[in-house]
Amino acid sequence: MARVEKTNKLGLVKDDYQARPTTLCPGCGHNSISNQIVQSAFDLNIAQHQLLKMSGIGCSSKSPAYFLGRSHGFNALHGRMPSVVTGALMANHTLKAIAVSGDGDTGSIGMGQFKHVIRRNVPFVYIIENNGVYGLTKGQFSATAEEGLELKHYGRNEMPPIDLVLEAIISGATFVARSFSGDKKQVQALLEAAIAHKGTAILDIISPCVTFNNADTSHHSFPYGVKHEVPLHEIQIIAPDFVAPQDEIEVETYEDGQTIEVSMHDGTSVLLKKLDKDYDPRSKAQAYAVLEEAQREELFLTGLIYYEEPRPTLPELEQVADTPLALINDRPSKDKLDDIMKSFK
Amino acid sequence: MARVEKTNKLGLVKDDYQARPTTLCPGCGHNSISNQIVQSAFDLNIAQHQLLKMSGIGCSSKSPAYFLGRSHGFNALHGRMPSVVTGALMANHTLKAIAVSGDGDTGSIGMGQFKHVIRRNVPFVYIIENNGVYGLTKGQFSATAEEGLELKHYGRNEMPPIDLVLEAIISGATFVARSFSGDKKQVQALLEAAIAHKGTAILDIISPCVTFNNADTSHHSFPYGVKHEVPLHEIQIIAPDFVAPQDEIEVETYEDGQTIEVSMHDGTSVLLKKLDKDYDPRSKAQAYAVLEEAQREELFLTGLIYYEEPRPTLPELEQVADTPLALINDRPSKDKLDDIMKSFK
Amino acid sequence: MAVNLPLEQESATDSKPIVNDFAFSVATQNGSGSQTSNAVLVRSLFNMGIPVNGKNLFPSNIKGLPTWYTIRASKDGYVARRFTTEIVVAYNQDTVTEDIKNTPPGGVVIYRDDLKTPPERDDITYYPVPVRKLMKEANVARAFKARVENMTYVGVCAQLFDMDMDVVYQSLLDQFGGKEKPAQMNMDVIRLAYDWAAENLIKSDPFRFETMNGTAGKILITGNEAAALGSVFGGVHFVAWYPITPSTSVVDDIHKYRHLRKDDDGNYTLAIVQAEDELAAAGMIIGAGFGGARSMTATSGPGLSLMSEFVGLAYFAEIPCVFWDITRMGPSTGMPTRTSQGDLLFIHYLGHGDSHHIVLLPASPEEAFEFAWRSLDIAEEMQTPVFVMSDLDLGMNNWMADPFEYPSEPLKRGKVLDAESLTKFIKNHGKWGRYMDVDNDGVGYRTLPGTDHPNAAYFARGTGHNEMAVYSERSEDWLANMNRLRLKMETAKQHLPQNIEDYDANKSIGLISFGTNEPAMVEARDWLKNNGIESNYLRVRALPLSKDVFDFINKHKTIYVIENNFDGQLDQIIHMECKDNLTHVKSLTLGDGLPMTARWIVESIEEQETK
Amino acid sequence: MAVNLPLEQESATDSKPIVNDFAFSVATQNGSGSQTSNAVLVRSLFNMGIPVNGKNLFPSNIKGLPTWYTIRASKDGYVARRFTTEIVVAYNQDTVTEDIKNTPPGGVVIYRDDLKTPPERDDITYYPVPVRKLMKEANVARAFKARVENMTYVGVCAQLFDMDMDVVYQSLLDQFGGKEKPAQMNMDVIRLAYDWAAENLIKSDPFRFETMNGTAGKILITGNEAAALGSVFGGVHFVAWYPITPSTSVVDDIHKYRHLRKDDDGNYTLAIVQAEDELAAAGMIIGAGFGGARSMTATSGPGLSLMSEFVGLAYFAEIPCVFWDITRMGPSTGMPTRTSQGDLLFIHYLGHGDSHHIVLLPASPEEAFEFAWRSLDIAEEMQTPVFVMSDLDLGMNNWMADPFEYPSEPLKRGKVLDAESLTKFIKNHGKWGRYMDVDNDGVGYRTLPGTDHPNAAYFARGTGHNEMAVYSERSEDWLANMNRLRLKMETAKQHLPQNIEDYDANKSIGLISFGTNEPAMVEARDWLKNNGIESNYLRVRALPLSKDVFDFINKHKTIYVIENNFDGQLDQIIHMECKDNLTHVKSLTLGDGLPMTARWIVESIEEQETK
Ligand SMILES: Cc1ncc(C[n+]2csc(CCOP(=O)(O)OP(=O)(O)O)c2C)c(N)n1
Ligand SMILES: Cc1ncc(C[n+]2csc(CCOP(=O)(O)OP(=O)(O)O)c2C)c(N)n1
Ligand code: SF4
Ligand code: SF4
Ligand SMILES: [Mg+2]
Ligand SMILES: [Mg+2]
Repeated sequence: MARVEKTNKLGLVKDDYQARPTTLCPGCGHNSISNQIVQSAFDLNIAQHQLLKMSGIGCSSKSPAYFLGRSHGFNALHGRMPSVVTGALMANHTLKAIAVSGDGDTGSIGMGQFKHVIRRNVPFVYIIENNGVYGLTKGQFSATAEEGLELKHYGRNEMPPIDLVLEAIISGATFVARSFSGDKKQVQALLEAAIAHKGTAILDIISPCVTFNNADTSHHSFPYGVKHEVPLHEIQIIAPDFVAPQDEIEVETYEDGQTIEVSMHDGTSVLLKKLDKDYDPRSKAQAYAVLEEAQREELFLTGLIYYEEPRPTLPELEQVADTPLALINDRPSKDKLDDIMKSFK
Repeated sequence: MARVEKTNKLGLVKDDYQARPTTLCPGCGHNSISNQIVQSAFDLNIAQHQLLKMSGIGCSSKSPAYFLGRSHGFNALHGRMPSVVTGALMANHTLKAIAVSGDGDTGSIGMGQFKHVIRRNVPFVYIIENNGVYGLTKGQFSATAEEGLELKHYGRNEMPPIDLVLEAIISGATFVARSFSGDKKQVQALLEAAIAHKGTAILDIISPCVTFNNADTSHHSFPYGVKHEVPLHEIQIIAPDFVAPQDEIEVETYEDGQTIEVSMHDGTSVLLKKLDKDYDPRSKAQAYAVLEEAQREELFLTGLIYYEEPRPTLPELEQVADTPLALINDRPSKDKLDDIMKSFK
Repeated sequence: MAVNLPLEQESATDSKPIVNDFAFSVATQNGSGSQTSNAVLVRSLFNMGIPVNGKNLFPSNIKGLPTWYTIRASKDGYVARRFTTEIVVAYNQDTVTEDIKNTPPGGVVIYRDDLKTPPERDDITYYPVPVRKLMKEANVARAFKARVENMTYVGVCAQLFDMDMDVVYQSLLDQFGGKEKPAQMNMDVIRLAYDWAAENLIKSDPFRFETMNGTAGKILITGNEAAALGSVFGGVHFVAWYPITPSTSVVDDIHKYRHLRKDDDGNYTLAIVQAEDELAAAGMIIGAGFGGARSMTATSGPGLSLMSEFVGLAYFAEIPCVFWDITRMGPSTGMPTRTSQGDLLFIHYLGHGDSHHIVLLPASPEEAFEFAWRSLDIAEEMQTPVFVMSDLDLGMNNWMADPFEYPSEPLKRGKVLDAESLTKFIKNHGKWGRYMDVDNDGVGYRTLPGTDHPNAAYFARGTGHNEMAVYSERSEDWLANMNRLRLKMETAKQHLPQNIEDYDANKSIGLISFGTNEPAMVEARDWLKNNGIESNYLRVRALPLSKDVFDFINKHKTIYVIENNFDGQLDQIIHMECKDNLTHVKSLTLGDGLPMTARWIVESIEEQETK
Repeated sequence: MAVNLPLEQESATDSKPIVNDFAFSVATQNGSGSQTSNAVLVRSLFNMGIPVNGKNLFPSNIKGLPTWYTIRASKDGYVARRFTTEIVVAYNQDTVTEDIKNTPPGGVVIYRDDLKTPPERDDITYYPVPVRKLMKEANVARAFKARVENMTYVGVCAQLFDMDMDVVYQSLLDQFGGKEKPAQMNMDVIRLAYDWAAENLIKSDPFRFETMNGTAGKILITGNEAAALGSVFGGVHFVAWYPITPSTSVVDDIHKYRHLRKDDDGNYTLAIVQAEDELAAAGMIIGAGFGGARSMTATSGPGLSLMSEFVGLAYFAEIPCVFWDITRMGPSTGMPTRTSQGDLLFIHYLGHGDSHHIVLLPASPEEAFEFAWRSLDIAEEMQTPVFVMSDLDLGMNNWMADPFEYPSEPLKRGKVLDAESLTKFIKNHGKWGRYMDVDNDGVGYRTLPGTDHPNAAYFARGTGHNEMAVYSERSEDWLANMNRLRLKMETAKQHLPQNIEDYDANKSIGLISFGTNEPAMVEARDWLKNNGIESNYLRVRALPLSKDVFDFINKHKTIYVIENNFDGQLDQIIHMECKDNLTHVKSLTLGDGLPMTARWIVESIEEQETK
């Protein structure tokens, strides 16, 4: 913090990637994620005007006001961010978008849009800041709360949790990861890969609500996450024009046969160092199996769960012009209208 | 048809289970399903006043007007049948309900309610009459249409299809089947098991739209279904107080080791005679695997895909009184109010 | 236009020939192919130069239920729905009894001879058609027989009422997009029936057609196709939608003309997305509007209800986007295939909290086209959602129209700052804030995402905000914003289509109406005049109401507000917005699901005036 | 009540003691525990017999943003929000400058001595409180220190303004549900501050409290809790909801009292389901209403917008169910923690097509309780959705009230036929149809699913239907149904809470208002009277408007319609529904997010009257 101010390739300091001060609770997991977004954007030399920040409604969805102050943003409606992102990116498909949602915003009211935006493969980073509760409305169970969770005002949760990673995969997402807001290194690596991905990239990040759901035993609490997180792999991103600033991880430390290299469309490589499991995120069958096991055994597995060579994105399918639609300023000619009118006579 | 009118245990003839004449297109798959519902209700000696018919909006959703004329029914809103069923069954949890939806009704506008009604385990039979198109609005692609399907007015479908069976399983459904409206025997067996099931029972029945999506190559067409259907098993239902009227299938014909017996809560047995695959519907991992394979290989597998001993239903979780709530006619006593008022002084 | 009253109330039993001034009702089954035969009838009359309308009264069903098609020919150019139809074509067993019962005295019934018909009436003329026999003779492949059966009544009508067979063939060709093979197959059946009728039927009714010059230069088109064309020529970039009757063909037709929006690389400058529901469709066009695209959707009542929350967001975050409501009969799912003007009040104030929306009210295909491109301009100029409320009658029926005029101006994109003009703005005003009102017209300057300027970004939101678009819970900020929005709506009035007024200071009765009541209004005024009741007329073309409406009201002794909904919603809006003494304003409403007729207007006003 | 004007406009600089007639504003941080300290202050005054209100002005945030709490003590029983607050407790660095600026001359500022404050004003009295020092001395475990800091101002106020310390302790105990340990811990801090103030502060302001007898028999309760109790005592069976501020505590409190709805087996006769969104919540209560249960939901603007389509279905299929709208500030997400009456117009006509809804408008906890149980009766009697529109001010603030009266009648379940009565009905009327209007009141007889009778079943739907509930597209059926629904709304008026009128034929000014403006209206009328402007008053308690409103309007020379929204929505509804000459009806609106004050009303009317 007290270091000399470092500038990135755009000549910006990290502070230039900040925005208004957070109004979330001190210690809220969402704040760490905002910080990771700032860090990643700085590291990746992102030109902020080429990025959109989008969100729904919730504590999580407030957070885009607290990062990337030079990016256009839209704090939309509860559960409806995906449709708004879709439209915004159709208006200008040359932009990137980072969207933030909550588990209530995505898993409850937003379930339909979540599934369908993935199906359309709208190219953006979809972050779910998952805390198992409705923070902003003061601590009701969300649809990702584990069965048996007890909360102060709302008693015991009797419903089985929704697994948003599994949901994303079966909806056709080509980049799906789970992480933990306390695991900054992993969050940042995944973020960087997700931004490079050409398609909907889903990041389900367990992000504790320190005010309403932070008991040691709660599956979405900070202590639980620290204690139980099992990363499937260590992740290192090797971008064609980018060297990761965290010099702690070195490519060489990964031994042969111990890594999986996932090459992305834009030349970025995601290097996964196997840890506990012999897990290849490029197999849907393995993904189903490992998630089924995680669910059954209540394991908190993190990492890049599923990756697939991306399908065409929605703007591609629609054969959208290279120039952003927003900047097209013409109408068909008068001749064309006259011809059509003749056909009606 | 020209037989002597048979009566069931309630002294009713099959005709007593009919309702208004169908206004769907002649040959529509939905009509066969209506007929199977009539047949099953007759066979199962169902007292129609103990059953609810519910639906959303669509050709499929119109069909409850064409069966079980002595049951109360509610033709609700597009995509919103699940919530209406939930309320109706909470008002009177002693009733059974058969609900009909379409692939548009469930997979598009209704995705959220579909997932959440399953999560709550509202005990009813949820039939999706799946034809890959919007029938009533004249032939747009639905979310279950296969990639590459070509339709007269709407060109080529570029989106991957949603698999509603997979969706149902990951949402926590405890009875999930797929069938084909042309396979009357199987539809009827599944219906009977589903009615006996204590929990949300999902039947995804491919039900051709002969007007808008019936080309030989279309995955939801009649010719395709007839040609490609691969039943996972033959099904026979043995109810404690019921002998199946289709005497063609006999229990004895199933050899040892060739059958799986799934015992249901109310004493009904579902006997599955293995066919091609060695498939046990009581394994979620197997269900994922077989559905993943079906998707990858474009197989049309039918049968009981997943079964699980049912979790508590929503009325049970809510500890609802034995008497239907609708019939409770009292308020708390005056003493209680006075006590409470004292506490506010 | 010469005042020549329709014969609705007279009986047609005298033998004087009635030429080019009567109506048909064709009763068939939905999905039986009668759409084509009816279209051929309409187009043939049109091509004979006879002013005509055709209105489809169809069930919410794909195949098999009764459907009626009414065709009116009017040498005087009246194209409103006719209350009575002199010629009844009864081709449906399910309705034949009622169809014959509804035939006016002196009328004609043309019916399939294999229908069981009620006992014969002696005040009408019957012409049975031996459909089966004719079809047996017809040289048509088995698979097609059912589909072309209905051509038999075309042939019979052509013979009985003197239609030009060349014109009929030409109309068939048009109908099949110039493809001769199917046209010929159908023509054979028509010819067969025509010849049979010539030999076997004895003409004993007074009705006939005669070529005239009443449609020269005109086109026949549906309002939905006009809306689609207007949108494409209005430079729309992005359409998101969810299918719903009767709006579906708006987007289908945009698809049809999408090829007009290709750039030099052959890529599209117009994208169309079928959303998973109306909430998503609304969200998408709002996102696109925020992103700087001209965006629109088309829906009907139920979809509109679902969009309520999003419309409130667009209003409050000030996002340009266009909503077409092709109204059908509500409340609720209602009658999806019947027309109505019942969403007016709901649209105008759509959303919780204090909100108001611009609503354009087209009355014809010309206006559907014009309002389509203008709505995109207005939305961007006013930075707000704009609604266009058409209806099933305009949207799905073919209307006679003048060829559309090419938009007179280039696209108006409203106040958008690019990097350069933003720099200038900041220089002039010290700073830029998304909702600063430097022009005192209530409209701020916006920037688009992607603008390469360190100060270009802002955070759009539906929450309370100050002029810098920063979240605020301060009462002053809230009120300042609401006051600016009110001013903006005032400004908007200058950008909206002007109302159309026919005023003469000598008349004390004023009629106010809007939308597709127009043809009935025109006819009814002539009729009333003939009956001694003269009236002025103002047709409202946009909400919020402008001052001329209130002036018009104040200049009359009696005002009738005439509309096709149950509650009299325009009348309600007038009362809400004009706080003058309105005791002389009377509401006349219908709302039976059908297009309005002149007769109903005339009767309603006469009843009031003679009270 | 003696007319004794509030001192709002006078300065309080003279030294005459001001007793039980001034207001506090306490500025703290959200989430800092100030809810408890403020509640203790309010409850202590209440327990001293002083009429009091407490209003929480909090941000849409969980922790850390500025929040204000205003407390008004009024010996005359005025419980409206006060425009000015004489005593300012400034405990928040972020707002201290503005808080001090807003203190009226003669006022008092009590502030944490570690805040950076602006230069001292000499027209107000300052009392610094050494919070850190006191907390160091306090015998409180480290973990709790931050949470009890705010008790220091309670102690200081108690000392400065003469509050009874036994009463304060009792209030603390109440606050902690009788638990002595936390009460004692907090009391220690209060006592410490109290003693410190006694020794160190020199009282130099005129404000003080004195025990009186103004709250005997009263209770203090929020409107949401009253609504919850009313619903539970109204026999509600089924609640479905989705959390949204400020309605959440309605359902939380129903949960709290759910134990009152157990049967002999210990099972519940009331089920509560948290839905996945408001669409589902609406669908569930409609399903439950259809199934025969008394059902309800609670929501606010955005949720209401989402429910639009379902509300239309309930209206048209005639399903009983109750919707509570605890309004907050819209349009859109707006200001979730600010109050408003801005949903009135939207609710009353909610849904596309021609629809209208019953809306009850409670003004007090007593009415929230009563309308809660009555709404369930009305919904079942009228077979239609019933809305209760409360607001954040009533819903989330503590109000003084009389203890609630136990419902005087047994549950009214409306016209429901069981198997036996259905047989009788068929005998009498030849047949039974769900929508037959045999009583000529527009209300049919319904059967519940589960009724063991071969003719009991019907098919509910949102599509057009005839009286047998069979699908119909006939205009006659549609119009008959719409006319019956209109008649039903007329019938409903007799079942709704009557408006409350204070009328005297000698007065020519009439005031009309509704809901939580009531306390400000009461105070303003006294104030106006004192200033020579006498007025009559009608408080609307339900929509659709009944005839007495129009009679009241017609009996006055000037009418003011006073409401807390931007557009004057009640005024708009009056204009829509009453077609008399209304040029003398004037709309006064506020809509700044805060509860209405008497001062604003007085000023607004005086401005008009002196024009
Ligand atoms: C339509 C609508 N319904 C309800 C709300 C109230 N609301 C605001 S945030 C929220 C839940 C947020 O939960 P989540 O998405 O998990 O975000 P978190 O606060 O936990 O980060 C709800 C229900 C709303 N704003 N809009
Ligand atoms: C809110 C709303 N949007 C759109 C419609 C129009 N609509 C009626 S049915 C339907 C699709 C039905 O498709 P599906 O559920 O697959 O049923 P099918 O007709 O194919 O059996 C649509 C979009 C509607 N009734 N309500
Ligand atoms: S309430 Fe929970 S989710 Fe919301 S800001 Fe506080 S800690 Fe974060
Ligand atoms: S359109 Fe298709 S789905 Fe609808 S009734 Fe006809 S065949 Fe069935
Ligand atoms: Mg959450
Ligand atoms: Mg379908």
